[in-house]
Amino acid sequence: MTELLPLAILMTSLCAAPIILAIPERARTLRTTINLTAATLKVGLVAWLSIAVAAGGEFNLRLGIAPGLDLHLQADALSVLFLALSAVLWFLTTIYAIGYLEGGADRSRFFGFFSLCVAATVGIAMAGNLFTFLIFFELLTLATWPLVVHRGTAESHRAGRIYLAYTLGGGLALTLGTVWLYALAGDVPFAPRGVLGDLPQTAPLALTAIFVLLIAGVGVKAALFPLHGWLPLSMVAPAPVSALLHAVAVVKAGAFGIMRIVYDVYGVETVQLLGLAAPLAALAAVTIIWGSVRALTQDDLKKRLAYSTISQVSYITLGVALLSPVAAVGGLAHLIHQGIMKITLFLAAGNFAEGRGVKTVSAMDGMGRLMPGATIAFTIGSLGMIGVPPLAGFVSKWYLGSGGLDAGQPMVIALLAGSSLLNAAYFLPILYRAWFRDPPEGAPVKRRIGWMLAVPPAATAALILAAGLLANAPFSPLGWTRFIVSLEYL
Amino acid sequence: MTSETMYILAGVLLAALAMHRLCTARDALARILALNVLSVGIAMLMLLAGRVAGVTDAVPQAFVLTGIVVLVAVTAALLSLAERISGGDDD
Amino acid sequence: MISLPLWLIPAAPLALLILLSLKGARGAVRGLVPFAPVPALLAALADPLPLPITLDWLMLGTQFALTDLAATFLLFTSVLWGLAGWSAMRMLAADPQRDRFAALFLLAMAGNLGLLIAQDIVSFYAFFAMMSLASWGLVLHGGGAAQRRAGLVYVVFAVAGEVALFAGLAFAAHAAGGITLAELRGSDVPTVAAVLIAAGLLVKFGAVPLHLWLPLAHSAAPSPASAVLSGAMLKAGLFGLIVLLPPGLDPTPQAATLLAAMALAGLIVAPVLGLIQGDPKAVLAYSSIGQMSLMALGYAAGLAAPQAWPVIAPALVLLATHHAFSKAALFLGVPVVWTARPGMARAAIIAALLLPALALAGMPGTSGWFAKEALKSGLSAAPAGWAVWSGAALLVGSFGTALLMVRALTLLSATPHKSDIPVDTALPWGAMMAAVIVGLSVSGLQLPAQKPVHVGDILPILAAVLLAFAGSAAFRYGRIAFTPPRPGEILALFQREPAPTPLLALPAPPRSGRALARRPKRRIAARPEQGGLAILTLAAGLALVAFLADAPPPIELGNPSVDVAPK
Amino acid sequence: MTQLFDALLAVGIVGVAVAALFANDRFAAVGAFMVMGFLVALSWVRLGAPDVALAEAAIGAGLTGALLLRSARRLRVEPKMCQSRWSVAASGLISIGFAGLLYAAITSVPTVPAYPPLVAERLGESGVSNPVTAVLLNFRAWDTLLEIAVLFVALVLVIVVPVSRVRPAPLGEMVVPFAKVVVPLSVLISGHLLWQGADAPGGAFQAGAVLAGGGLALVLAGAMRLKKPLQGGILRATALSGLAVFGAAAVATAALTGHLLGYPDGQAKIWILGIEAVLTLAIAATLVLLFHGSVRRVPK
Amino acid sequence: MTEAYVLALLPFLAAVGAAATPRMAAIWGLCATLINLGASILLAARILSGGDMRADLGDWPAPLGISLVADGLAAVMLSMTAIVATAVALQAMSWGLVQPRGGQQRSRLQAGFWPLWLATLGALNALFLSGDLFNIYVTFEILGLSAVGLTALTGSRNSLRAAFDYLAAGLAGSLVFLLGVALAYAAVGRVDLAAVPALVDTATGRLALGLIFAGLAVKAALFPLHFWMPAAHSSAAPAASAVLSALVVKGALYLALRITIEAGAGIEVLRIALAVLGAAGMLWGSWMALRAERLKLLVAYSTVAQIGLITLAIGVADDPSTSAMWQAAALLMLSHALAKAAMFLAVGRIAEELGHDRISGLNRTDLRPGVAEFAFAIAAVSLIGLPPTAGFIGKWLLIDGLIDRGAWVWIALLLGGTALSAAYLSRVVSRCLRGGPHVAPGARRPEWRTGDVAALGLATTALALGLGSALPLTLLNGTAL
Repeated sequence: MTELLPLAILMTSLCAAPIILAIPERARTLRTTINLTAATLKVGLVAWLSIAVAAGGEFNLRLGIAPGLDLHLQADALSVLFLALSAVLWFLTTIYAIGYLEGGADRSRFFGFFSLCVAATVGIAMAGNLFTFLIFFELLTLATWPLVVHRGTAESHRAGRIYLAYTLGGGLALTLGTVWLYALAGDVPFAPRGVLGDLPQTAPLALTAIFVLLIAGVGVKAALFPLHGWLPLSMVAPAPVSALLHAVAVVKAGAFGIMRIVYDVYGVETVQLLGLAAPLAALAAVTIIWGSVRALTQDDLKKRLAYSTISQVSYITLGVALLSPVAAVGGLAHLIHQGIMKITLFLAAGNFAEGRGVKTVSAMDGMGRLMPGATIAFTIGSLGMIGVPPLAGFVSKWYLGSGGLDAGQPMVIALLAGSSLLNAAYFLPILYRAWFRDPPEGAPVKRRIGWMLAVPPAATAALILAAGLLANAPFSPLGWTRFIVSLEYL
Repeated sequence: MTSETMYILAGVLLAALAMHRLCTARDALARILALNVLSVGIAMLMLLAGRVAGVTDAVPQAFVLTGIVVLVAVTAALLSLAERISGGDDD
Repeated sequence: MISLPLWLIPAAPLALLILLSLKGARGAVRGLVPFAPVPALLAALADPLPLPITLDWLMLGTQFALTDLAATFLLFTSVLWGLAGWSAMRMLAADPQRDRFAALFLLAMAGNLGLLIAQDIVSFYAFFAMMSLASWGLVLHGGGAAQRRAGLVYVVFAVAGEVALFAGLAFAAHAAGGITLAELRGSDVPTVAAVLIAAGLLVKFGAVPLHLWLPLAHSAAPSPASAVLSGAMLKAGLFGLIVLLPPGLDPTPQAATLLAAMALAGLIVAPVLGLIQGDPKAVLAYSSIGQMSLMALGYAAGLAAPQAWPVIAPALVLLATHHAFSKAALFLGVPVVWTARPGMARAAIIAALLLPALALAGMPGTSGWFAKEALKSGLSAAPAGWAVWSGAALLVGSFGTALLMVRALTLLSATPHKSDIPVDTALPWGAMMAAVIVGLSVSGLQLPAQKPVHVGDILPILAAVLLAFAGSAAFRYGRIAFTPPRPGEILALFQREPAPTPLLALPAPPRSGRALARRPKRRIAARPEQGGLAILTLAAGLALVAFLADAPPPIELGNPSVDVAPK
Repeated sequence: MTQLFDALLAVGIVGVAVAALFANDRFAAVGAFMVMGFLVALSWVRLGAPDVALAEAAIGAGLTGALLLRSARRLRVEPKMCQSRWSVAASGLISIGFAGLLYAAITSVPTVPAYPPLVAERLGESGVSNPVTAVLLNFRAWDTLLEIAVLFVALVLVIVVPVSRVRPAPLGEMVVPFAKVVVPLSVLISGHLLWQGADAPGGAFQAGAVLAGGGLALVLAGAMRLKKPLQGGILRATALSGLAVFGAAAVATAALTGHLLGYPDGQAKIWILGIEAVLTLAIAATLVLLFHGSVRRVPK
Repeated sequence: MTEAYVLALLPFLAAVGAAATPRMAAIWGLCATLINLGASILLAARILSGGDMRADLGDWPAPLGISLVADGLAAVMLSMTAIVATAVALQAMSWGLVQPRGGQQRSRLQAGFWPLWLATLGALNALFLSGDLFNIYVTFEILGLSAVGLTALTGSRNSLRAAFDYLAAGLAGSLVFLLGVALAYAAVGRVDLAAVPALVDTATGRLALGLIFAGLAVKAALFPLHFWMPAAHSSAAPAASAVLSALVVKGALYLALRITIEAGAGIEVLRIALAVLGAAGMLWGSWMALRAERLKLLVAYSTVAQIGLITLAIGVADDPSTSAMWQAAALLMLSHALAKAAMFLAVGRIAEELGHDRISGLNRTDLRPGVAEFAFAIAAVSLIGLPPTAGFIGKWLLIDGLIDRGAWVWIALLLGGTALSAAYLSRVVSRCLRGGPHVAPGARRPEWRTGDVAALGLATTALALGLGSALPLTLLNGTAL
């Protein structure tokens, strides 16, 4: 029974999706019930799985597709890390989305694809080989698209088109890389410290090319520097979408993919041998700075957050690319930390838009007085992003910095410092406006923010605090990532 | 030059002329005619291909016979369609 | 004696902060703000000092301990925060944003108190950052253009300082192989780490030229906030230097020289720039720069002559304590002056303020004098070259401070009456004055040996007073008009007239791909004969290709280097 | 002498074909086409393929010619558009090249047909002595079944694409005497062709075509009225019966012998004749219907 | 081989029945389709368990007689046809029932559709089973004629014109094919498929193959010879379009694949020529689809592109005797058939609801997106070849083989084609995802119809087929080489 846990986790959202899609628009209660049941169930199952994996359990499920091609679900420590993130945040965001879309149109479609997205994310988390990863990765692309264009405006359609162009293009690169690797190595399962055997010696050039293709493929979703153009545009989507998907699921899927490729396909030694880490790290560094610089000039709140995401997600890549255990801990922990921080920011931003119609930074004046709860959550998120201790962001930055030094790359410190400065430069003005400016004359439209909108950001803000304050506690994100890294680097 | 060679030449020429007509004619009837001529040319070639020592193979004969019947059916269909198109009025 | 768990020191203000989020409890919390540092005060006074504690689960593993040094700092810090809190709550009693102020005040307090007991890098840094960033809100509180500007400058410096500190600590921790301060002190801190840490701390310290934020912030913040900024938070920088970068076994002459140069610059710059300010709080701020420069000088001497450090350190602590109390008394006095209309009452208050002012100037018999004497004896242990000018520096310091005090009190006495400030802000000030007075007698006892009073000790003060009179007479009778410069020193040059800087406009959206969808109409198969031609051509082509292809050749698709052998 | 005759015939065929293809006048072209068909039939008789020759004369030249003549009047003449000379030249060149290629290919290898010995060997088992009929209805009866299916589909197509024109008036009294002669004659000839098909040139297709000629005469004389296209009628039922019976026979043979279209031992001739008889009628009916077309009444 | 007999004969008999009794045509059609489905599944199962099967019709062995050959490839094609046929039949029933036009028109459509459609089915089955080139020629004629009939069924001027062009081009193609058969006969003296390997040895034989491929290119609407196709496929009735696009062209593609498998390494040159044409077709079709203004035309051009892709797959496949790359082509055919049929059925429903099929007018404000649009989207996923569809697996196998050979140019072309297909299909899907301001509050939602079920079912099958690719691949693996 327990062996089927991964499948069950996948199915909670995969099965929910078509059911929700088929539910008539009017059946609000039914839809909400299914949504919440599935989300709750998934959190429970993921908790169960985490405990089982921590106890050393192994989960493998296979389905043959073609000779040499298996659909393979597995659950290892790294899977659990991502799973836990998506399950918990899915739960919170579902609550939020139900509140957010109250009275909106096409909710069945929205929640159907929403569930499908989570299914894809979960699938990515539990993919046991590159092929399975690819399948769920593409599924994620497809399932997200309807959410990006959900509003149906010309702008959102444009964003959707560009999103699709980027992600499908990335998908092609990933596919090519995957096929190539399969052609060279046969099945490519994910296993700690790589699976390529003596290929690095026999076919170094091909492996390098494949690495570039794979990274380009997942790099689109991870919004690595030249491939990041879709992310700010897709912010036209409703807030929960931006929150869960663009802050967490999609970009994290990309980052997670980079981890898998570096750690579990190539292995640290091979990456080092082929000299691929330094370019990747450089790319991540450029992205970190570039995203922040671009964020500075954005007046649209969500766009600013989006550019910030671009910058922050590359921390993860950086942590992976530095090839030092400590940096890896930082990168992996940032996977979680950035997720909860950015989702807090987006949910709060959604509340600003919903409650007061505020969508731009310049309209944030006095928001702290108008919507103190959301603003506090936003503040915590921003400070976390800047890396102010004792919030979650500090922990990852600290580990990244130490890891950079471990790897003999003191420039990482400079990078982190520069990035933190830039983070402060684009977040603090928002906080300043929100807290220290007077609200504009002529009270803006005020709409009631129900508990469904208020609680999730508060909860994630609390998580930010907890993840930072209790970083050293067992089962904290940091603790879990240390566990993972101990497996990858021996 | 044997008789067979002459007939082969005739067949080849029929086919080629018909092809040429098909490539230059716009008129429906001319095209249908060209297709029929092409078919005759091919039938000629097929019969001659099966001719060894003055005897014509029975199987290609059957092929040609079938071909003729098929072609008349298709021609009828083509003409019917062409007439309908020329008929002017539309639904 | 009650054994106090150390975590209670930062936890107390944080607990109040959490209570503040409950609407019903706000009134009570406002009343409790002055008592938030009580646990800290108790811990500082406890004998024996509370035991160190380790909280492994907290952050990256946290250790708290209260050293003797920290206890001294904690003493004046807690007193200052408590009285300033009292004052602030009185002064802002009618302010609609008082709860925001209270929250940030508590947060900064927690940070300031917490960093004194932190025994690991991470929590030290966390508390330090908490204090710095929360103070941003204190500076911004007034909401005017000056506050905005000061806030901007403050936050830029603070964040830059934080980042430098973070980077330095990261380097240091990597070199030390651990994050406890003990490990840090036990290792060789790399130069780059030391420089970065020092830079981060010196920003907070207000050392020239990293002081630019200081006058702006002090004059913009509400007076109680200025009191803690100047009295307590600047000292956190000093504390950090002493704790993180204590002078080691070997002298580090370059660092010492650099720091001494900065200190001397501060001693000169502070009075020069301070005198021309029009705002009494700005003048007081410049005097803080001067005083901090003295401490920097002491620390530099310690770096130059580590063997003298055991002598210098207590002197620095004494100087810090003295400055904290005196400066806080002056700042807290500012709103009290405002409550009084010009007249006897105001004169009395100004007269009372003379006491901390004279103490700051080093009037013999005051705590200032004792502190300076202690410092002087410390400096005497410095390398030979130093003695020549360190004495002069101290003289200049005293002279400058005295000038600044005169200027400050003069300006203060001329400030307009503000009726919206409650009269009872005088109570915390009174308490502060009492602490200063107690300090006058107590501080002297701590010195190992009584020092004789030299004439030279009073001379700078007298000279300053005379010069001030002469100056004011010259201005009055010479009809010299003097407009105080805009605050901000060189930063003022960069300030544009229309203050609010608009955010950049959104970039133009990228081109859309719609053009693809448009096309002219075309009839399909309009020319059927072309289809026939196509068929013929292709058939002939394929036939020819096939006909001419001799034996089946081995065909290589794509890459010619890969040979595909036909089977 | 024979060679000269063959040469003349070949030249004649090509010449008439050129006329058929390139004549400006439609009726002349169709006429030339019919002449070409008869010449080709003649040549095939020369080549020892009388079955095919018969079929070409009756169906290829006769019926197709009749169909083309029918349509020649009805089809709108496409307005002439100036052809690009280049495309004409290209087409000509390619055609010439293609012809050369074909000629080279077909004469480059001596053909060794695999069939004659096999046919000779198996003819005895086939139940008929005319090898062409044996191939058509026994050895490769599946081809023939599908061929009937082609006719069937063409019929359906012609029915579902009704032509919007008033029903053609019968040619009337003038044709009746002609029909009186032709119809019985066609019945007779087709019966003969059908019967002799087993042993000598002839068979269902030729017989059907001849019968269809008679039928057309009847139709043109107005003696036979075709009902509404969809509602059936004897003619339609007959036309459909061809595929139905052939298919049913195939099912029956499969049931009897386990081989689709494998006639039971010794009964091949009966089966073949039976099928041919039905096919003759069906083919005739189909061809008549194909000629007549499906007419949609234009509402007045 | 009973199943094979049923497959080959039953549709024709049912067609006659449907033509003879127009009122019961739909019942004939449905019954025949369902039996056909059952028979094809049984046949596939039998081949899976017992290997290839072969039957000499009338017990006359080839080359004199005609053999029916049922191997894995044939079984896959037959099953594909049967599945699509079932969906099409379902859709056609609803289409016939709800057609808004008058009763007589409707009955004519019904009466015409079923015999033609059943004949198409029969011809396809016969084609897939046939082991003789001349026999295949005859099946092509049935196929061509009935397909033309389906095109012309609606009776609109456009469809008639398209039908005429279709038939004329198809006939020309058939004749070229027949010429090829004649030359093949001239070269080796026989015309059964088993003679194909021998054809390679002589110039005449190769020329014959060249002509046969040229004929097939016309029938399959391969790139420069696709001129007749978009008009035909876009002007036919939805169910008919589905058949034409999904199945009819597959006949020719199947045969091309079959011949390349039989001919083996000997016709590399021809194969490469095919691959080049395929690549060109892929790009051209995609380009035209990108610019199409009408939905049906877009889908039809997408067929041009997909045919190009499949031809490319056939062309670049390694020598089939040594490599299994050709299976990619078969899988692509399968995937395309299911997806394209679903797409046309969906387009039919969309056009029915909207009253037109202009792409720019897809986002109407008074109509919510319906099931058909969803089905279209899923079908689009399959067509693009995104995982986990069968199209993806097909492309995977193809790229896998090409990588082994280092044929990067082809890979680039393939990926480019994929990207283009995503581009033009997303044009439509994006409009189907209308919402917000594009939908009025009281907008109605299209009702469920049988056609929706058919489209959705097919689309889902296409999607799920990727996960179940093991089944067709196992079947294909057994195909004799």
